[in-house]
Amino acid sequence: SEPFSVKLHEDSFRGYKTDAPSLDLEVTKDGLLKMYKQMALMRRMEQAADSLYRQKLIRGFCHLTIGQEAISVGMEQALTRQDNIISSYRTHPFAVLRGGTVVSLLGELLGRQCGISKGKGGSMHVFTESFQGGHGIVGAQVPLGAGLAFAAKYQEKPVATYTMYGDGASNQGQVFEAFNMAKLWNLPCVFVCENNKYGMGTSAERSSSNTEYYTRGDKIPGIQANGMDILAVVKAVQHTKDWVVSGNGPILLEFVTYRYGGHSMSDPGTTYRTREEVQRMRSTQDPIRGLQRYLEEWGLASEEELKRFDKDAKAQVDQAVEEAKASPLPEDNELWTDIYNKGSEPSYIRGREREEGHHF
Amino acid sequence: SEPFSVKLHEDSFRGYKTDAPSLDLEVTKDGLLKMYKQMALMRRMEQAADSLYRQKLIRGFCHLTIGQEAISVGMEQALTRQDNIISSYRTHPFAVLRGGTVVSLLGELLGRQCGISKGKGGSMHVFTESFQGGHGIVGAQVPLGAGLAFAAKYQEKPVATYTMYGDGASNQGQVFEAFNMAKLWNLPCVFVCENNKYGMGTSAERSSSNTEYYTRGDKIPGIQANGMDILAVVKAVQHTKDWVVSGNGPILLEFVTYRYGGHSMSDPGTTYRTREEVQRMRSTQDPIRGLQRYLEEWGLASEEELKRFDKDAKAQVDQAVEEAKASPLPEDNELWTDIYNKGSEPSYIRGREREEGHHF
Amino acid sequence: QTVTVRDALNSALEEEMLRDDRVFVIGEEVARYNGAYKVTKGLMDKFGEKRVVDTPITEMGFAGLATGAAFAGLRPVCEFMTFNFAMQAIDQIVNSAAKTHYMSGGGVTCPIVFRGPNGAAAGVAAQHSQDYAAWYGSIPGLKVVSPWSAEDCKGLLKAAIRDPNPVVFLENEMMYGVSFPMSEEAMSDNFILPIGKCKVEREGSDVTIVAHSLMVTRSLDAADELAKEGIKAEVINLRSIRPLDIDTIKKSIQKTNRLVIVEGGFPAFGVGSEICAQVIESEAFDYLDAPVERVTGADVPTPYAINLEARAFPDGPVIAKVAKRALYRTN
Amino acid sequence: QTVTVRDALNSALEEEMLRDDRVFVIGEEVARYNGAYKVTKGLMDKFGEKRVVDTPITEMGFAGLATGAAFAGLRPVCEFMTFNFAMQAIDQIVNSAAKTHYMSGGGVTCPIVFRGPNGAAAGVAAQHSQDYAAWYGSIPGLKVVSPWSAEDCKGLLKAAIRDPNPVVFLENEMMYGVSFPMSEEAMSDNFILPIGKCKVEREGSDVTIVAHSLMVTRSLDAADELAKEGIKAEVINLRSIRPLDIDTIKKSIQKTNRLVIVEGGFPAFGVGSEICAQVIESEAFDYLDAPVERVTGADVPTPYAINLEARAFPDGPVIAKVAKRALYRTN
Ligand SMILES: Cc1ncc(C[n+]2csc(CCOP(=O)(O)OP(=O)(O)O)c2C)c(N)n1
Ligand SMILES: Cc1ncc(C[n+]2csc(CCOP(=O)(O)OP(=O)(O)O)c2C)c(N)n1
Ligand SMILES: [Mg+2]
Ligand SMILES: [Mg+2]
Repeated sequence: SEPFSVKLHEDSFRGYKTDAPSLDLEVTKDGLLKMYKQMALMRRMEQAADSLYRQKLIRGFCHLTIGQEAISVGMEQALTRQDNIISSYRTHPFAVLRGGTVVSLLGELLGRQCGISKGKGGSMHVFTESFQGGHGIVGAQVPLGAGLAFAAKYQEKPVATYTMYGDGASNQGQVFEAFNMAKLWNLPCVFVCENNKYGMGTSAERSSSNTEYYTRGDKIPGIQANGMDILAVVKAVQHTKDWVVSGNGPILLEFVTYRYGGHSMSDPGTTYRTREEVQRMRSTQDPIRGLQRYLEEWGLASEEELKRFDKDAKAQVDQAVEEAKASPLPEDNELWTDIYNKGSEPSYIRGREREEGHHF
Repeated sequence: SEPFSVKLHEDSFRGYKTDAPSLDLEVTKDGLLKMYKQMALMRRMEQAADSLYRQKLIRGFCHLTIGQEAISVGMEQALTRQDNIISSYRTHPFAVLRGGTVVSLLGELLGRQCGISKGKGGSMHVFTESFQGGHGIVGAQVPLGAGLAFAAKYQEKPVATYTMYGDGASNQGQVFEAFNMAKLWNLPCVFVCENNKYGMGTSAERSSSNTEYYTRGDKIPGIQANGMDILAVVKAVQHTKDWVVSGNGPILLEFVTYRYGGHSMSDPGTTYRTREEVQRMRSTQDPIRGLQRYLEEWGLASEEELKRFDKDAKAQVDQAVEEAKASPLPEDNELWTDIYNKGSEPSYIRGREREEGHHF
Repeated sequence: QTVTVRDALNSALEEEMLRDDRVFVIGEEVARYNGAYKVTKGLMDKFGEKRVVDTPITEMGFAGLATGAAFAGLRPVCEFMTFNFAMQAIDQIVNSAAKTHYMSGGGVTCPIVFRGPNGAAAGVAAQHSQDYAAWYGSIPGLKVVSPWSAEDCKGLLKAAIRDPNPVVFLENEMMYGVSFPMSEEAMSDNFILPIGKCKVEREGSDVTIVAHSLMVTRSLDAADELAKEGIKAEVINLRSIRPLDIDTIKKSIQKTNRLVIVEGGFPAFGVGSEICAQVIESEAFDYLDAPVERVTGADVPTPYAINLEARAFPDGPVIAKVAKRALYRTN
Repeated sequence: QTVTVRDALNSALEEEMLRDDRVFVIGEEVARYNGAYKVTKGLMDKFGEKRVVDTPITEMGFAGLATGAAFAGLRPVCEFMTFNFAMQAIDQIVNSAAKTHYMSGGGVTCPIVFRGPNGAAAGVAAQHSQDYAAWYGSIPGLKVVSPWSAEDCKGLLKAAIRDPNPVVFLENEMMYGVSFPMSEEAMSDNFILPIGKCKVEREGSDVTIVAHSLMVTRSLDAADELAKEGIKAEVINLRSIRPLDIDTIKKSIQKTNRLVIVEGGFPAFGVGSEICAQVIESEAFDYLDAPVERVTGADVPTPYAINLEARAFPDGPVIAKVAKRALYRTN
């Protein structure tokens, strides 16, 4: 469909040591509808995960992105599969959008053969060719991301690496170490802080002496963008990709966003913030409803059409749940594989006692 | 002797998010002479260490402070023994000035009983009641120092903690972690960067994307001071102590200084910088000669008197060398003690094989 | 009276904080959130935010800060949300906390407790499941405790807090909710267990099973199973990893002539390896009627899928099987 | 032809960098300074600063960066100035490098070498002297190499660089300057030694001495001393810590019936403990005519003073003494 220009809300961006992106964005009807559908699908998928967890079919930790969908979907819209994204453990949508499927994602949460990591990684550890995980140690993914950018520069690939972390993670020392190396070596890395206001039960103000995360790169410029408005996300990503691919070195990008649910499934999410706060964010800032308003305002889709998309998403997820559930558990033999690369294993891996184990 | 006011050089300080200290400093003749003598003594002591190392009487690593004496001596002048100083491995003068003796310091380098750590720590690990070491892992002392400040605040003691690190160390993530906690919790901590331009063979520009170390605390204000002018050091320390003790929270203090020698004894120190650079610093910036110029200008001491102080320092160090050399090696039994606090040891500590070891 | 492991830990903290105002708790989510696993529940309300300190997510930083505070005479209890995250801080624990007393010739003292859950929880996969007992256990200057029961937790945590040395205190998330009977004595304010002593949890004459933490439960399960076949297993709860109470183990071997060591960590260079070596190089060697057996976590990164995970950690049946092998009772 | 360990390492790096332009070296002072211990000497001149990268002092950061680069298909050789400093980065080595292949179901591959001197050098005291062989050796997903001779260094470093898995390569500062004869074959560009195999450095029939790294030298010293008394010691150079070549050790025990394990690390939960346990739980148990003996670093933080330091690490005489004890030849 035809591209057309829209004007973003004037509060969409702030800049630090650089100009904020312009408020003009080129969009297409198809692109907008696609993003709507993707956000609807991601939310449904996360809701399904929520309910599978409550049915005790998902184990351990499970961190949902409900409320933050504009970020993954908007980023995917603005990037190519050659670009890299790496993040922590709140990453289900990235894996699906960048090469996975809802079935493979839910299958992973269920620990099944069809899982995107063959059931070996679980909720926190999902990967695709263009989404490098999926990491459980807060902050550790940031130097890893700088390394992806280092490799891209080394290999002279004109791609951007988006290295993501939370407001809580932003205080980890290795984040600053990565900033420093990226700036020294002019790496094509966008450091993305998903500021959803809390790291577990700790509000940003209590964890971070500076809560303007886009200004924490010292000599690295930064952009703050409204992470609840998917168009602002798209624009900010286009802008920062352009920045790093043009050889300007690293840049910081803070998305101001909000998680509706608890930190993980064991956290009700209401002891350290008020229910009113959550309710207010849901009703005034929701990224899906926000895009709906744009679509309706611009006459690109009617409420009924959008409802139908929602229904389609639900149906797709429901079916994916069934497919994933139907997938068997991994074969027992999978205990021993993928520890070392095929063909390079030690001759023997020991099990729980000397007679258990596996010979290669 | 009578206090009088002097005016510091106008380039002595720079401020970040705070005013630079005023250029007025109150001094006394006695105070100035004392600092002269201490700097002379420290330099002689380090020169003695250098020669003992060359005689193979000192083993392993030995990091000298020659060229940087204004910092330790100036800090000691401006602080009390209740204040804390903690630093890394280039710290011989602190240990002597804050409770140790030249004999105990040299004895430690020689690994003797009279050593300040009983010969167990060596050059990098020297401690006194008011100097908390003496740490070998670059950067690790910075959170430790924040902890000393935390304890002072917890115990409501009106003291300052000076937490020191180098230009190279400044890029360690835990330095930023400590900054963040100190700012969040308003700790009475002065973070001191001894910027001597190099971390081993790496110049500041190659290690640090921002070489204005006093500006790297984000929301923490900072002061830069000329670390080659002992009067600027004294003033900067008075100013920052006052700042933290008055409850203003942490502050950064960068001393711009220079090491004349190599990083450690195995580094000639001339492969990554020119001989001319070193020579120029020695001849134009030397802190001892700088204080000498003040003293002569103000008519407080003649060249002959100062020469006599130098000779006294030499004599004192020569004698300390003899005393330290005369001290025996630790008793073999010291292998087992001071691992755990007396009375709380395990019943047995194993040696190299099952029949070696020690019963408590 | 029964008490959960969680509550026992909580009482130990509360009692020691009441007893000594130098004791404070520091870590992620310990204060307002009441602890990620609620071990510190209520402490902030009782002692205020001065003594129960929420930190940013900066393990290396706050472990170092707590260590510095210990140098200055406070008695920090530094909580790691899990010991997996303490790996980021391990340099501070080993190089700053454990070694400084020695390096300073006894001048600097470091009375600190590093505590938190260690080893695998259920379904948390490879990065959140490691057991660090052997790593910390190898470090001179540290004491390392791995309690099992509520009594262990109460008595050993109090001992750890009072100890003038750095102590690594390895809890287990899967034990937090488990209840144990507690004696009158163990309920008292002054109940202290000595660090460095095992406890024989079940007496037996046929085979000695040594375990720590959650694996004591699994070993008792095995002992129950063995009892059905008339085999009397002695189950020893190690309690302390460093020092290691090898004497109690050797005494048991003199009686049973068989040793099975059970742990939840990786097999190589583990707790079982060390106990085996110490037994072998001692006079107990002569009492052994069968090779020492080790039952451990499998030598694999912890898998997420439930069936694979089950095969990655010891359970009653595998322990019983190995114990029978040590008795030459395999089929 | 004799070659120093340092030069052997240097050639291995140079040859692999010539062979594969994905290989690059990263670490502190590796480029312009030519390496703190000159292992990377000349590489920057030959390959430029793109492929020989000086880092700031940020171990966790550059180890993570190198790991990320490996995820992206490069083949980083990440130098730690010493492995003591790698403790700050150990989370990246263990949780990011070693476990990601498994956690991703084989999707992510991490071909990286972490190398640098391990264990004690002379006179560097407690914080700079630790031996990490057992720690890394316990981690599934890693391979861990601890070479001794110039030939080991050349062949194993090349193998490590070509290995598709993360490899921890533990050098020893005191060996860098030591010269060894090198065969024509070992001098060639394509000389690769298999990771996971021991080498019998000296054959003997009376007692087996197993050692790694510098301790191979000390064990050969002991063997010389023993030979004077007519005792023929077989000395096995372990070369690889993970996988551990237990078969070669067992074969030797079948001949000698006696085992002494020598290492420079702390005794508890060490390399010796694991070898002892694996021997005991195998059929080799039956061949042993004496308890397995471990000679290790003393269980103390490394002291600075020369006399204390000497008593903290194994030397020829103590190894010989223990070997004789294993032969019941003690006075
Ligand atoms: C090193 C480390 N410390 C602690 C944790 C436990 N933890 C997991 S998520 C989390 C909060 C992170 O908050 P933030 O970075 O804001 O991300 P968000 O969950 O809000 O997306 C914590 C403390 C961990 N996984 N790793
Ligand atoms: C964590 C760690 N990494 C590396 C080293 C090795 N090292 C010792 S001193 C040093 C340079 C430090 O430079 P700087 O902080 O500027 O202090 P300076 O030596 O100039 O006083 C290095 C790399 C170490 N001791 N610890
Ligand atoms: Mg957050
Ligand atoms: Mg420096």
